[in-house]
Amino acid sequence: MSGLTLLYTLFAYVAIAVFLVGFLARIWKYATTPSPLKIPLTPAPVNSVGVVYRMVQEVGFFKSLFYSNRIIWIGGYLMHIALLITIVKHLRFFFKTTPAALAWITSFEIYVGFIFFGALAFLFLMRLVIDRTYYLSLMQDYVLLIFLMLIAATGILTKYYVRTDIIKVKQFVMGLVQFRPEAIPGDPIFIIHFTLVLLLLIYFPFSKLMHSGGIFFSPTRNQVDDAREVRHVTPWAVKG
Amino acid sequence: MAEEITTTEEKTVDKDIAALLTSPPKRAPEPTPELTGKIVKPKIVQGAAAHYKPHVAKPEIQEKLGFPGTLVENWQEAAVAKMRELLGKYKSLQVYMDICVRCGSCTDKCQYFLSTRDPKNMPAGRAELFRQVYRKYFTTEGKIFGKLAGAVDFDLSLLAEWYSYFHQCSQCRRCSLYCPYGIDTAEISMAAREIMDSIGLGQKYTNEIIGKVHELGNNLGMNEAALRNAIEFVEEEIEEDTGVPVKLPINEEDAEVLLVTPSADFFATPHLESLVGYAKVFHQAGINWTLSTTAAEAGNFGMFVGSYYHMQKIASRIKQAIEELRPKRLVVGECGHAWRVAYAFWNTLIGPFDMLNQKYPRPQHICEFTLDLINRGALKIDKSANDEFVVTFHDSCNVARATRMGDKPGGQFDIPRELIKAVTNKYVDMEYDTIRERTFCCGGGGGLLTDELIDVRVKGAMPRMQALHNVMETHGVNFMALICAICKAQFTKIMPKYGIPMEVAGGVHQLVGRAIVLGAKE
Amino acid sequence: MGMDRRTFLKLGGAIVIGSMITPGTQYLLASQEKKPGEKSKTRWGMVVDLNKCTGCKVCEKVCREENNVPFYGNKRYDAYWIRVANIRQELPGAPERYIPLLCQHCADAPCVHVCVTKASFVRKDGIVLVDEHRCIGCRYCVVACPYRARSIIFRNSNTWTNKELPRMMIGVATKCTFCVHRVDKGVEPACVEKCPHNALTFGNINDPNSKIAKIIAEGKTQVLRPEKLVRPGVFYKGL
Amino acid sequence: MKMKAITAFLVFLVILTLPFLVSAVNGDILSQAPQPKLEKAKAPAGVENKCVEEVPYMRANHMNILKTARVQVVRNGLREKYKKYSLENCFTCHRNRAEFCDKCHSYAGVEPGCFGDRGGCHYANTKK
Repeated sequence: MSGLTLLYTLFAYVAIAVFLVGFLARIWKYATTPSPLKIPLTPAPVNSVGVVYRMVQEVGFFKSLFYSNRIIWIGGYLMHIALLITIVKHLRFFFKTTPAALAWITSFEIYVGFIFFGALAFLFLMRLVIDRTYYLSLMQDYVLLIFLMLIAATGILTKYYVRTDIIKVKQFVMGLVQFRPEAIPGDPIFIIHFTLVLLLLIYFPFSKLMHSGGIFFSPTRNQVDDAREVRHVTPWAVKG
Repeated sequence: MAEEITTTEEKTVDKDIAALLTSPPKRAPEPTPELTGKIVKPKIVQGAAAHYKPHVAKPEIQEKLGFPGTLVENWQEAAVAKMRELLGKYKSLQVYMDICVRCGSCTDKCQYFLSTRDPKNMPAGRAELFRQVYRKYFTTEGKIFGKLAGAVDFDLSLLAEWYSYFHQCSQCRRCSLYCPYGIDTAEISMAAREIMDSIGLGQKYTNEIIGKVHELGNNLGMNEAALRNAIEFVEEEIEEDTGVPVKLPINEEDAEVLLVTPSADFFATPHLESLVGYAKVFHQAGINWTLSTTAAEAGNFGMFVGSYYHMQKIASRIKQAIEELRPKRLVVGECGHAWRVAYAFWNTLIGPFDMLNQKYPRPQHICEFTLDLINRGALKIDKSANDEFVVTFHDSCNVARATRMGDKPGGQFDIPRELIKAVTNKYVDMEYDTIRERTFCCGGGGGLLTDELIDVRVKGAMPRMQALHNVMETHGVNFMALICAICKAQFTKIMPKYGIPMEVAGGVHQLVGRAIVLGAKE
Repeated sequence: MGMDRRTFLKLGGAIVIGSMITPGTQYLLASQEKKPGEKSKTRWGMVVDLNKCTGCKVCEKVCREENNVPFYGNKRYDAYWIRVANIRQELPGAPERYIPLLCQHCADAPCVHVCVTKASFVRKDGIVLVDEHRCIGCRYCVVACPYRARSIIFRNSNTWTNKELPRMMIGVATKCTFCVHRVDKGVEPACVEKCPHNALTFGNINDPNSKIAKIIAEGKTQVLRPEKLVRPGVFYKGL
Repeated sequence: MKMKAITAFLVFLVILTLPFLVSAVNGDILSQAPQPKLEKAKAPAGVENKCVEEVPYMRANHMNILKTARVQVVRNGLREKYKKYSLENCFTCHRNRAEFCDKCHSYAGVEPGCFGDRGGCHYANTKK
């Protein structure tokens, strides 16, 4: 095993561990922090089926953002959809045999990486152009966008221009998944891509990217509007 | 040399504390925003609203509520400790601290930003004041990168900004509606106010009123005798007007209905007209009802300061009244935040209401109650009594975005409208973006209904005034029906400044009261 | 005519740089396709002598065999690259007449004009082709062609007589290519070669010394539907 | 309340560790990764027993080469120039599509465009 392989195997496990533990710790915190009062944003669904439908609309279509700001919605939605397809596509590196559904999705994607990159650049531009978001933006907002753009750019390079032998990539990744280290492909572009992804994984639980898990715990969206019918009881709030 | 420097530093700090703890200087009122016909997204002007702040509560007010009288010595540690406590107690706060991505969706939605143009009045900008402290003391990111990552020391200048800007939020939740994650700035400003209270920096208006409620049972601070006087006066008025002796029973045991209504209804105009309306409804429907001196206040300012303890303590008076008077039903009068507390929180705070009649919603809004009577034909209505009015309806923020009426989502919009249409002939809605769940706050909610914040209130009312002005021009609207005591107080004060007569604002039950035909039932 | 690796990589490099904007621009690079208004030395064309045609339909058969044109025996699906039509006689007793119809390889081909994906194109030497890798089967070209020369492949084909060429698969438009694989090798199209009556003549119209140019120069040839102004490359004698 | 929190936590746990879990369930944690077999038939007499480019280069870039050759032949008629890179030429050595192409392609989850979605336009010469 070469030094590079050893380094990256360790790096990958550290990054994955930080990501998993950090993400799940946040989720655990969100899930266990009590919400003493009913604060759904009405008009809210009156049963849990309705809540699921509301969450699907929010998570799947960014409904609130759509009614709020159409331009940011276009950029944000394109970016997220492209990201989702990209992640789903990358799953084929993680399963020994590629599931048929995955192969099907992979077969009809057209230049998703470019859409992803373009949407990120658009969002970056919007941050600078609108004076209100320019005022709000912090360093980490720009850093994350640039980070994702770099990941997209290197990914596009490996796919369309400086081809990487993906069989080797898959062997390497399968080795990681099965705790049986394999040699890392020596392609510089791939190594940059991989490094950036691992760094992103490490930063993930400490960043605003936690909105991916957090949105499911937003009380104004996930609560049922049944305050009059069902008594909402939280241990610290209702003694006895 | 070193000593000299220390003294100068101490002096500035002293000055800051002094500036923070003194009430704002008297200023000439700022010019009223012009109504241009459209609500536009303004360019930001930094610090444009920094000089607004409410009076600081005096030590005796603070201590009565169990808060420190003045800013405590180690306020910074105390504030961070309180923040830690609240983060552990409220899921909303913990989640909302983490998940804002600063997308900018909310930035042009707050009425205070639209009129003051101060970026710290953008919902995310306001929450940023809180997040800066959160990042500094609670996140790895903030601990490592500090200022670069937007983590700021909780120092006096930041505290001053907290005090100023968290008292320019009416907790109307309009931002939450438009946020892709539902981040509710009301929750954040409640937490901020609770933290400020816990270190001895309270707002005079709200805290004084909470003290009055604890002491006398209502926001206006009327004792029982004054209350009985006011009610007798109302009875006389009604008899003079109509010749029918309509009674407003007080503290009657075993009545069918206990009506809990904001105390402004006993005293202020146009609130009084709504009380007349309630009385006529009960009288004509022949329902045995009562008011209570124990629960003479539906409002609950404990919500504004985010204090669960005070909210529960205030609400417990209702429970006490129910136990004393043993009514079968509980009805809440026209008040926005009171209805939110009643609808969404009472069941948790003072429930369960096992002793009430389970056939009816517990509690029930007076609009639900009246509309139900009208639909069942229990009231005789003469719509033409309101023919002089072209009516529009202002959805109160708390009712619209935090509660429901009836069984279906959106009943809080439809039921008052149906009620208005049942008692008037001419009804017009305001612009799409300013009604129903998209409604703008009146500008005076959330504890801002105080004279020293008049400039904030005038500016905050701008979007609503704009929409109202437009329908007045196009449809000749001359009556805006309200179901909130704060809205009524705010609009009657603010509208003259925009050149709209104060008589345009009035309660929904004011219209109902005018339209009811009193007398023997057929 | 081989190409060493260096040249290949150079070419690849050019493609990479060119397609930095988006992959796919490689189609437009180093193109041998004909630009509008361009004059070229070679323009392949055909003369059909109707006086010699007996309607034996040998051309149809050899075309199918040469180009794997599918034949299912179902009128709705069958594809034709060349089709021998029977001309209806108005005078009773007049002799039977036949006319072989094929893609006219127009200089201003309307099928190329309407193609959404740029799958249809005109080569520099005048041959109109369909890039079946790009064709999405939208059928605009089928509608646009004034000569009804195009067919859609409605079913996967089992016909695979000439293994040198790909099998035809569902969902593309096809038509006569003048047997481009043969022409590129310097051989005449299969139908021309196999016609038992020598009714078909193939050659370079732009070369005044070629046989075909001389026939056309005689002035006895006509094009089909000249009012369409598409400048066909197929001429008919004795029409 | 507690149950809800645990459920939510478990859902996220499962989603995030799905690749590891699937591998574990498949029971091949310790097994060797499937080595795609690049079975190569003996070249016909007279043909050099060597691929048109270096093997590692071909592994990463064969699709680009095939596509470039395709475009140049179909659209530009450079039939002779690109004969070396034609699919037909590949089939002279790599006769078995299932062993040569499909093994890697299905492992990587990529459908080859040559035979793929239209069902096999160019898949004849592999038959022995």
